[in-house]
Amino acid sequence: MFKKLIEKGIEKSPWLLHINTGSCNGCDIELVSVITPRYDAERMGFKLAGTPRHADIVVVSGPITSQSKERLVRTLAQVPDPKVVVSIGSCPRSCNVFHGSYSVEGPLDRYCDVDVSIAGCPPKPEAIIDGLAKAVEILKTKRRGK
Amino acid sequence: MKFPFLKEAITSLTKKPSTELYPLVKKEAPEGYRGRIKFHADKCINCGMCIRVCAPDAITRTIEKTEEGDKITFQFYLGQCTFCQMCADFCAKKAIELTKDYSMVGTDEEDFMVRGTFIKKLPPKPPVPPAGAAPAAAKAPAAAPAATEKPAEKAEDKKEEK
Amino acid sequence: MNNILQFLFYILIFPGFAFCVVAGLLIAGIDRKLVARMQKRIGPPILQPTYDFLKLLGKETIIPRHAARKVYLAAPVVGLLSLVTVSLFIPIFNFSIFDKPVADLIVIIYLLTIPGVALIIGGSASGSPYAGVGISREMVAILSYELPLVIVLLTIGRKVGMALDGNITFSLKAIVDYQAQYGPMIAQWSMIPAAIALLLVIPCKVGSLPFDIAEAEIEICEGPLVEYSGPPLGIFKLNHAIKMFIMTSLFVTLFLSGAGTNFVALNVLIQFALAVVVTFISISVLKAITARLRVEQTFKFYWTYPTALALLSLVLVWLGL
Amino acid sequence: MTNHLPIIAIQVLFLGAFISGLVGYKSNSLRKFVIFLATGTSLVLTLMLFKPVMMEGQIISYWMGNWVPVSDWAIGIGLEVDQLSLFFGLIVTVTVFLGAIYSFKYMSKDNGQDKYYVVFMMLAGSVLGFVFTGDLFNMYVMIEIMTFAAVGLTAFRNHKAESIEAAFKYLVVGSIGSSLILLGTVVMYAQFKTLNLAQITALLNNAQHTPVILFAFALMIGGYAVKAFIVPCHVVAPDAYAAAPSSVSMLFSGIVNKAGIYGMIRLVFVVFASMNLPSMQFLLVFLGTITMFIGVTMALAQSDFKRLLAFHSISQIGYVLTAIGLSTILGLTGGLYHALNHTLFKGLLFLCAGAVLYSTGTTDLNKLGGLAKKMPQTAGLFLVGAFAISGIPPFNGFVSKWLVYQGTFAKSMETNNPGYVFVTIVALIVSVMTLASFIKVTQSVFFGQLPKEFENAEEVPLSMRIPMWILAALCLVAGILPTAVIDYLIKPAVLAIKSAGNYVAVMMGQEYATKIYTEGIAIPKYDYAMAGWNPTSWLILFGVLLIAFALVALTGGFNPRHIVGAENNNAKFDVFFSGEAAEHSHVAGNDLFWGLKHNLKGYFHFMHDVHNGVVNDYALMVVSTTALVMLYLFLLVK
Repeated sequence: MFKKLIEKGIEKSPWLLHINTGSCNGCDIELVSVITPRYDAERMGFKLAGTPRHADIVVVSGPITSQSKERLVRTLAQVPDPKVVVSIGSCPRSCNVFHGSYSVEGPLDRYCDVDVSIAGCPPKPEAIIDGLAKAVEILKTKRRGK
Repeated sequence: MKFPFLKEAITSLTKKPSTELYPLVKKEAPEGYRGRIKFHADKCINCGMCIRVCAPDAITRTIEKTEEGDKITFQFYLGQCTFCQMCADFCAKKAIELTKDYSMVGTDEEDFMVRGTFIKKLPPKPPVPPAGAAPAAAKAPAAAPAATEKPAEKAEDKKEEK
Repeated sequence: MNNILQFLFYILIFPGFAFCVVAGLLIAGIDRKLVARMQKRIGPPILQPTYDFLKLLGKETIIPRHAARKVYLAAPVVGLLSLVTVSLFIPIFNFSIFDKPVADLIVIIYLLTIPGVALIIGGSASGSPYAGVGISREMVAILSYELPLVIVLLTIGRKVGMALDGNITFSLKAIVDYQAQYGPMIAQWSMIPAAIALLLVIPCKVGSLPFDIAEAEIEICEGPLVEYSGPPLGIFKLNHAIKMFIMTSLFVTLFLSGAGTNFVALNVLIQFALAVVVTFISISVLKAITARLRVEQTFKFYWTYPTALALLSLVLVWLGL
Repeated sequence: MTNHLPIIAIQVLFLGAFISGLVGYKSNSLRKFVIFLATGTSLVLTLMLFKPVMMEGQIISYWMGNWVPVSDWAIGIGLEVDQLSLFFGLIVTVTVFLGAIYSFKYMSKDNGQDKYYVVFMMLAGSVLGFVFTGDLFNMYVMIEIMTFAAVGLTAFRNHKAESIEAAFKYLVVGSIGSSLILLGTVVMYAQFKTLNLAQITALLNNAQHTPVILFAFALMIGGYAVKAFIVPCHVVAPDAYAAAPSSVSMLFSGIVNKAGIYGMIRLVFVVFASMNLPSMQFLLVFLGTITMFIGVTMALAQSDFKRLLAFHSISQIGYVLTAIGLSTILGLTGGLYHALNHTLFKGLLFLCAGAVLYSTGTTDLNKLGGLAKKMPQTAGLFLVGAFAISGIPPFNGFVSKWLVYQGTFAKSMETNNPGYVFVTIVALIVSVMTLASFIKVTQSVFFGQLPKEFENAEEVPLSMRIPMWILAALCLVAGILPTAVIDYLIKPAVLAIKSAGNYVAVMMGQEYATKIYTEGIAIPKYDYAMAGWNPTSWLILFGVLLIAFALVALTGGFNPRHIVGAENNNAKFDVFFSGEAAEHSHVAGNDLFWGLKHNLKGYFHFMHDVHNGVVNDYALMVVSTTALVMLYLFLLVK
């Protein structure tokens, strides 16, 4: 029963950590708009956490610039299990227009397993909500698999 | 001390919230939204203009030689796309369309691929020229649409991911 | 044996641990919902804090390399224990588990500092520089609100003491008896400034928005909580929720109490309902309409407006009004 | 037999000084043995006095050389141990015993240890003599020995410039204090032709407070204010406390300023019997309130561990003085309780500071950090001390502070004087500020990141930890058994303060006393009972809750599987620093609380200017304080 309760909790209260790895801020703004009154992701329990230690879902935006690579890897390591990595926008998926640049070391899946990707440049808030919902499902299966 | 939003906060308590219940109530994207790419392989003439204008190199083209002709596959990788609509704008045949479908969520690369395949028939071998060259030249344009008819049927099996 | 069982019931179920947890999580949920509604949002379900807590129980606990392990893990539990202990001492109308007075207002105030201190010590033990900034802010916040809080309590002590036997009293039971006799404390106009001052103290005490300088998640990554994860973090969040309930419940006991009804359950319900109202007035509204203050602004605010209000009340009471 | 115990207890200490000086330079262990034996014997002897004095209510008088009073006129030097004396005597012997044990290892890195122990024992013996004596001039002699021993110990680590400087300041200001006391004693002798405290008490009981007596009184208050480091005579204390070895700082805060407080109590309550005058009460409460406030705010601004503790000593003495200034039973109980507690927790804290100094070689808050990993026991003990001094239940500081608040507020209800409410408010705020500055120490010494240079720091040896453990245990005991402490220690002492007649009767004989106190010797009533705070039941609650928590933990609430250790070299266990590599990024002590300092910067600048380190100014402060007290007494005390 205890396990079921915890699963319920995990389903209902995923906390996000947003890492910007050199994004143009388009995706960041869309992500923030998800918690505005219009979309209000808090009604599904989403909350932006301030530190990786509190997070369940890591949302990465931006191509991984060489400056941010090290920080990204370290921060990702600091998130407690179970965790899900969500890439938001085209940049972490493939570096988008920046690919091939001398200062970009993406894409993200070089450094960790990306569980869910949300495409769009930037994705619409609705798409982000869809992606996060999918991430929660994966989070649940990860918790069960443990 | 001023609390400029006190009144608004209290009055909002009794009003309906302005939140959209997105996952429950589906929502249409606004007119002109540039979402998931739809590729009409039947219209494509393999001019390659889209590839040339694509800034992030999201469009790849593979050409296989088959007996029937060149089997050409256009692949749009949504994970690399900026959704700038350049390709659609530059497409002379309007074979590329950016739909209003915004929900592009996937767990692996395949979820973000939009592909379209068509076979570009080799130009028919010039038959033994009949009496005059002029009628043959006049016939060829007429045959060309007929030649593209066939691959269009084959293009039905192009992958159209949701 | 029967006594011990009764005692255990008090501690573990009502009005101790279980009741506190349920009431605290409910109040925290209601608060979040109210704030959301005031911002024209739908807001999380009322059970959201419960879900958060359950989730955190299932997460991994990471102890950073620089942390002092034992203190780091013990701090949240100590904070929770002191809060549960406080809940035993607060009478709910005429219901109190002790016949004799065991602890008075000053004891409660000191016990209520322990969760703050536990947060500080825990954050400090985590070894993070963000926590260092956070604990300094938390400590300045404690320093800020303690002055008006103390004056408010002295005012109440004076008021009740003068009415009962001319002697000083900080006994909560005496305060409730006084209110049963003369009507709720807030009905006396000389106490209204003190009540307002206490209402202003509550948000800082529970660390809610205009004064949540210590746990500013944007600037300093939640301050003392920056390194906490999993169950200890869950217990800190629980502490936060329980503190909300206990502070508002204390306000109800100090200012809105009275004889109550003959049924304990009904009394508890009334107390809870009043606590929700107090939460709404003092926590939710402020949270919905204000932005975070800086630490020195908080300090200045508390040592001016609420202190002045509390002093006004004290002077009025001293003049016998 | 019991009559001889006090003098033996004193002499054992002085003998210890003498013998350790004689044999000490030969062998380390022999010297340690002598010191241990002397301090231990002294402790046992004072403990043996506990039963007859505290429990049976005897007052022990002893005439040196059997020079008993002749025809009601005291000529010899007398020792008189009443409950108040024994209360302070116990504080002294316990502190000295623990300090001596601590010194064995702590001082082992210094040279000249034989001299150290001589002066150490002189200090101990003089304070014990001071509290046991019944003779005004003897009081002066003892406090003079104490001052010079303290100066010598302050300068003990004379390879450091600060030590010499501090000792010089202490010498100057301390000598001024001693001279004031001496002058007061001389004037008293000129008036009464006797030096026996009991007889002066008796003679003063019927005499008018003539200007000469007030003059002497003011001089003595000024002198003892210097000895107790009461603001504004406190200025040398921080330097001295910080420069002296920690075992000596513990003695300073544990017994040296207690001696000043004892002198004050003895004078204002017993000898001059002046404390039923509201103006005297006001004087002491006023001095106490500014002492505690200025002490704690100065402590907030310090960046040296021991200086900070020194300012806290001043602040806590302010509590004691405020509480005894109330002159009610409740106030006296609170004051004496706090004096006891102050010895316990401040001793513990100074020993912790010593332990930090011993293993790292510095007490600078801006340099230290993260020592909890290297010195877990010291860190834990320090937390006990810090919580105790900040008044966090269930430690002892809470009980006594609570009594002080109750006392001041009850006084305001009694006298209808709003000023006392102000004192209550200040006392509570000071308590929070105390907590704040100890949070600062905790953060900057024991928690946070460990600087590279202290990576090899080690836990201090066992013989240094034992006194700390004992003090911590006493802190807890005094916190959870306040009723017992009050019944057996505080209550008799409070009654002794209140019954000057008894004091006279024992020393000078019952007949003499009845002759003087014609309307009968007043028998004080102890009308206070701990009601609002019952820590034992509270502790039971705490225990039950703890067990409940353990059960939850066992059944899987905190699954231990999830608690991951931090030993390997994984980035996961780095401190989160926004993704940066965890370089040394410890928030130093000076940077904490800028929000507070920023708002009160006018006050802090003023305080900074006042504590300028110029000895001339300090001497001026002491003298002008005495002058002001004198003026006050002349104008207001009738």
